Amino acid sequence: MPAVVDLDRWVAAYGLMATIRAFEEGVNQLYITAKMPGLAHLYTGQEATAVGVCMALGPQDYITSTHRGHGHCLAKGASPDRMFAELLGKAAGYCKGKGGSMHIADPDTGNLGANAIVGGSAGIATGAALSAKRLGTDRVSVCFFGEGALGQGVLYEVMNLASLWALPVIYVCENNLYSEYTLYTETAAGSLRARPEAFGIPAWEVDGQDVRAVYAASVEAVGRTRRGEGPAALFCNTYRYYGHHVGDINRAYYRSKDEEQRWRAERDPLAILRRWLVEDAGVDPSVLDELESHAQAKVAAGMEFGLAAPYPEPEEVGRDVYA
Amino acid sequence: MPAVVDLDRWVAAYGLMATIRAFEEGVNQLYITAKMPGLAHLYTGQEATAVGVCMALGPQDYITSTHRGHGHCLAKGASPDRMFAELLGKAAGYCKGKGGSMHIADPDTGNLGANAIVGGSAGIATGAALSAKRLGTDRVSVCFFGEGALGQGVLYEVMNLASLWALPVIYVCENNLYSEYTLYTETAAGSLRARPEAFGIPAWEVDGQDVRAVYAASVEAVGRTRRGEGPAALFCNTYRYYGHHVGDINRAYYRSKDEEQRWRAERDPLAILRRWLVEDAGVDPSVLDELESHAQAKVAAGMEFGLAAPYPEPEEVGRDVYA
Amino acid sequence: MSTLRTAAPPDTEKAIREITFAQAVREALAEEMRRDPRVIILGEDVAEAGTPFKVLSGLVEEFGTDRVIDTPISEAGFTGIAVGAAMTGLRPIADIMFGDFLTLAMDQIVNQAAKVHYMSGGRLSVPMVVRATLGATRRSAAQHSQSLHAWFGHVPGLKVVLPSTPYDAKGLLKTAIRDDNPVLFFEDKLMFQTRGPVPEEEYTIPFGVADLKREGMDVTLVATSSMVQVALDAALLLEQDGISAEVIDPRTTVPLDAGTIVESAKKTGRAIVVDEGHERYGVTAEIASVIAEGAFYHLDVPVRRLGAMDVPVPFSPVLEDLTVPTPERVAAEARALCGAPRQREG
Amino acid sequence: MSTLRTAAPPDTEKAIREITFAQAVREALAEEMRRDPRVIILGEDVAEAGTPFKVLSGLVEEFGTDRVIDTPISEAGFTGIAVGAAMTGLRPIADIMFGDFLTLAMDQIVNQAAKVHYMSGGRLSVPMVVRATLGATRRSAAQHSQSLHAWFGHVPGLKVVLPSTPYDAKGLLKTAIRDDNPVLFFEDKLMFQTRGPVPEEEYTIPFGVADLKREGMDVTLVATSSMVQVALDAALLLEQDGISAEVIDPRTTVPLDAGTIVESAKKTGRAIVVDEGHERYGVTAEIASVIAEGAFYHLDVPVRRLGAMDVPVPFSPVLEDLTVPTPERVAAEARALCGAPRQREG
Ligand SMILES: Cc1ncc(C[n+]2csc(CCOP(=O)(O)OP(=O)(O)O)c2C)c(N)n1
Ligand SMILES: Cc1ncc(C[n+]2csc(CCOP(=O)(O)OP(=O)(O)O)c2C)c(N)n1
Ligand SMILES: [Mg+2]
Ligand SMILES: [Mg+2]
Repeated sequence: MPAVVDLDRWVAAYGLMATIRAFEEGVNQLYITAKMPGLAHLYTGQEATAVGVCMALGPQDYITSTHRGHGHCLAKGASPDRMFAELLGKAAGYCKGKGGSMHIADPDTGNLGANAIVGGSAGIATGAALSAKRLGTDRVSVCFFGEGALGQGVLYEVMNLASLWALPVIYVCENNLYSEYTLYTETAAGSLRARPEAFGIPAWEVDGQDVRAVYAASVEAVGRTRRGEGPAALFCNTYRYYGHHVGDINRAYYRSKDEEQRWRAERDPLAILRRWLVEDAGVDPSVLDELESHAQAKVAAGMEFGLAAPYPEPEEVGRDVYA
Repeated sequence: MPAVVDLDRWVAAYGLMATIRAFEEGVNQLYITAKMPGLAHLYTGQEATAVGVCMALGPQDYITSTHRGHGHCLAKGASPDRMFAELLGKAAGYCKGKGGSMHIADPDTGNLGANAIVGGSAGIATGAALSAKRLGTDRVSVCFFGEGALGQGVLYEVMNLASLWALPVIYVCENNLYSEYTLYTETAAGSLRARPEAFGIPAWEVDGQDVRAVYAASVEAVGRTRRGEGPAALFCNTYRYYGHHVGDINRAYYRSKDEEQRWRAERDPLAILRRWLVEDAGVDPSVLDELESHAQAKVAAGMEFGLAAPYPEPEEVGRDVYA
Repeated sequence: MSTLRTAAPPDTEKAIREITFAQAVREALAEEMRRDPRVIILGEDVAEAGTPFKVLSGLVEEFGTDRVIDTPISEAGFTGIAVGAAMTGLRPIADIMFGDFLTLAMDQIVNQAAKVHYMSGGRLSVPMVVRATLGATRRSAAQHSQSLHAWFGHVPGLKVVLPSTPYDAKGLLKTAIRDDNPVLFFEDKLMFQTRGPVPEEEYTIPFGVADLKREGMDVTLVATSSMVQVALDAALLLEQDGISAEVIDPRTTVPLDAGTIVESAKKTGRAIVVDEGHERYGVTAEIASVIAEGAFYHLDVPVRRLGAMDVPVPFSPVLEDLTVPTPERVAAEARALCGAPRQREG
Repeated sequence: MSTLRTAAPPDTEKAIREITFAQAVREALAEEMRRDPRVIILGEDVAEAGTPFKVLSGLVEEFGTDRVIDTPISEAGFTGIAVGAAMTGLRPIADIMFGDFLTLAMDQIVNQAAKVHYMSGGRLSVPMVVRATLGATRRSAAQHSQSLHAWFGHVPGLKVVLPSTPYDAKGLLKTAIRDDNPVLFFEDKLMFQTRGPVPEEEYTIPFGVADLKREGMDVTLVATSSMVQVALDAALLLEQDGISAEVIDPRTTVPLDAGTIVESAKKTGRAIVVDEGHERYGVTAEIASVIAEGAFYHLDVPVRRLGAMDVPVPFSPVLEDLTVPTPERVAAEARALCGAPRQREG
């Protein structure tokens, strides 16, 4: 009975978004308590995008991710324990600790990797779509990127190619308004969605804080693409709650506390979904509370695992340079 | 009296187009007779574009050119003798013979250089526009490129920047249908003019074989740009009569003799201008015939100069590496 | 040394047919594409045109446009697509028409292809080949004449191949295509029409095995790609002066067969390294320092380096010809090392 | 040698103030921007943010957004614009946040900026500076930790600067901005907060003049950028073993002060070259071969090279720390060269 199926789906989506939220809180704690090497770029506030898009994908579908990639990684099916291990540089990490936050990859769940080069994964995602087409699988490939990547020419090179060859790739732009410390209007001229459209790629623009809207658009885009009708583009309007990275504490010079507050108060993706589940779908709030505490518990356990896990052996430094 | 002024302008334009035509015939002869080192990419057939655009520019304005750059170079004011010397690797060449056909530059006439990297001069032209704006001159900068350069991402990077900063640069795309041996529809998805437009850059599309149409659009684009209203784009539909380069003799596998014949017979830029001058503007054909023989004589003399000119001294090889 | 013997064309009674370097490359591609349907080619004008050098002529007719794929002028784009395709089940060959255009794909090659295997802890790999060209003296000027292979030797995760004969080209390219790592394969534009013996039978040539192109006693000439023939011609000139030159071709600069190179230098006590890349911070520096360290106690004279002159490649033939090592210059350097009198001018 | 003396902070009675490497860079930029209105800065988050490293903080307040210009994330685009601006009357400084991103601008730097002057027969020039960073051990992993300066030394037409102290950074950057050629200026990310003496008075430091950072008799340590302090620390360790190490900092790898380096090696008879770029086909190869050739008859032992390990930079701290030369490793190599017993472990 679809209605129920649907309900389960949205309840599960809530749990997944809560897990991402809890995971990033954990990462921030690790940073603040100086337990994590280096920096990390938190996904908090953008949960609905990763979850809404990945809900429309199958486990065999591919994604490529960014420096702000923990949400994509979890949404595609990775588990917090090995992710924490990776962020902490431990041997049990998804990449043996060699990649870290900016390079987490998990081929088993179709995640071809985060990328520390802005726009750097556009070619990889498009190439994965070429493989899908040549090998005759029905896989689709999703390229997640921030609006800052719209400055990189390679994005347009591969959009042109994907359109020419009708490749099953979907370009998902998460417009969280800022690239580092600069508002997107200062770095992007003209119209964002006109760019893929200029290459003959249809584009959808959605409220990135409403997971149901993101999912609906993704289903359309994925369906079209999987049917062999060529690439699609999706623009999700969203916001990052924290700084560009965990160390970006004083942000007043590029955005106001008030702006941050308004997004948290009025546009929070979990609150928006919760309201709909409770008020429109009649879900008992306690169900959602339970999902949240479950998410927190899972994340806490994952962090424990990561902290307790051993570092790689020194010999590992010379391994995996060549296959 | 404008009408007359206009007439002089078009008669002069005819002479310039005839000079470019004659120059390229000369280059082809040098190749066929094995007197020229390397290869050259002939501009024959596209004369109306370089001439129509450069007529709308002042001597102080900048252009950047391409591997198919002889026409741009002449249209901006360079003279055949030193150009031939350059193509022949002689010390008297515009670049002391160090640049050759693909790198001819003549700062005195505002030509910042041909470029052997497709799309390679987009940054240079845009940077020259930045200089004009910062230094408060009213110079504009024109970036000539073939439609093949639309495949290069850097073009979109600089279009975005030029639009954001309202730089006085005009992107002139000469669509001669082919990039090397491939029809543009096989390498360009979507709409060509939608690309600059996506970055907020207005675009004109004109018949590149009609120098008056090219000029009219250029005057509009240049005027707007010089007034500080930002960059513009111009798409000129044209055709190259010869092969991709002088050595590209057997072309049947990528375009038909019939197609070539039709362009030469029906769409020749000199014939189109001549018809208008004679039939609509009442110019005596002998005037134009004289311009042609004068052009041929100038080119012949220039070739003589180039052939007779000495090669650079061996010490030159180590000079000009650093300023 | 057996390592060296593996490199020479197999001894056989019946005369070995001669084909051009371009044909050898084409045969390697065709054989591997027949053997493995996952192998595809991406590049500008690679299909009907068979590239401006006609190296690929005929491949699209056999394998179709699904596997021999024309791209727009988008070096970064199609190289990046090749990386992603390699990570997901294909074995792409990206065709970079002129090595100079590698500058446009450096992020894809260096930050992506070279590092994916390591960054993923070995869980992903990038079995791709980047075919590119090198070499000057074609009157193509500064942006179409560079030999940039040294850069890639500096990047862990990449392998770098520099064939100098049709035989080596075929055997090394087949190995490159079967390798599970990103391999940069450089072809000398001027060598495409060079003919040489290439057996009909299937063979491959392992990476990291230098080839003894000529045996000698007095001086070791280590030469790569286009410079191997220059070194062999120099050896003939030296023979007339009674100087016996040994010519060693590393064939791959990564991995580098340091052992064979150093052993030869120990034997002769004199070494010259010749490479068409610019001399400064180039391949000659690495190999010369490997020799200087490894053969330190056996060298009679300092190792000499001969790379391309450190100037952008000029168009004018009279200047361009001064920038690349010639047999005469190599021979002159060798005579100087051997203390033999330099030949009289003219 | 007088060339060396010019490099040291001028002898003066009053104590010289100490400022950080970042402040020294900022001062150089501010002074040159005041002196010459044609100097502009282009880059990502260079204005209000003053770059993620805060090196440029305050400049936009003084010079405005017309001269300190934020760009989109378009390394190729804004570097290309800098090239064109430099050809037409401005003196741009392109800010490449992480040296790893130079891979995106290689065509603009190598095919355009480096060659315009030569290709135009000297009629055009490109007076621009590319400021970039290098250095690992910041836990930034493989795409934010590379030291790619060796590549640019291989490209004629470019100059390459590697300051190792606040004093050198200021003097060399002012020289770079006044140079009429494209200059690659590399700053070690870990050095930004390092303090050192920098006089108030105006000064510049010429390119191609190595600096004697420490005088010694037994072994020459040639070190660049981040490795200069490593070499100095190694020298202290060696002192305890009675080994006197000389530390030479080339400061610019193009032009390279081969004379000073070779003279030192002749004096000590032993040399180690230390650079944070990967060892293979890197800066250590060029300098080691220059020494091996120039000091051939004076060397007691082979020249040793110490570069970064030839692996992509791993994220995990326990692995990353193994990839970069340390004072202990440099000292151990030096002891080996000097035949002194290695220190007992632990
Ligand atoms: C090629 C490149 N240039 C610059 C950077 C430095 N950098 C890291 S993240 C970032 C901003 C990215 O903004 P956006 O794409 O909108 O993603 P967001 O951080 O907002 O998620 C920049 C400039 C980089 N990593 N790669
Ligand atoms: C970056 C780069 N890639 C490839 C080439 C080889 N190439 C030279 S001209 C050309 C075709 C250019 O076509 P177009 O831009 O339409 O100019 P046209 O030749 O038609 O005038 C190509 C692919 C090049 N010079 N530069
Ligand atoms: Mg953003
Ligand atoms: Mg064309």
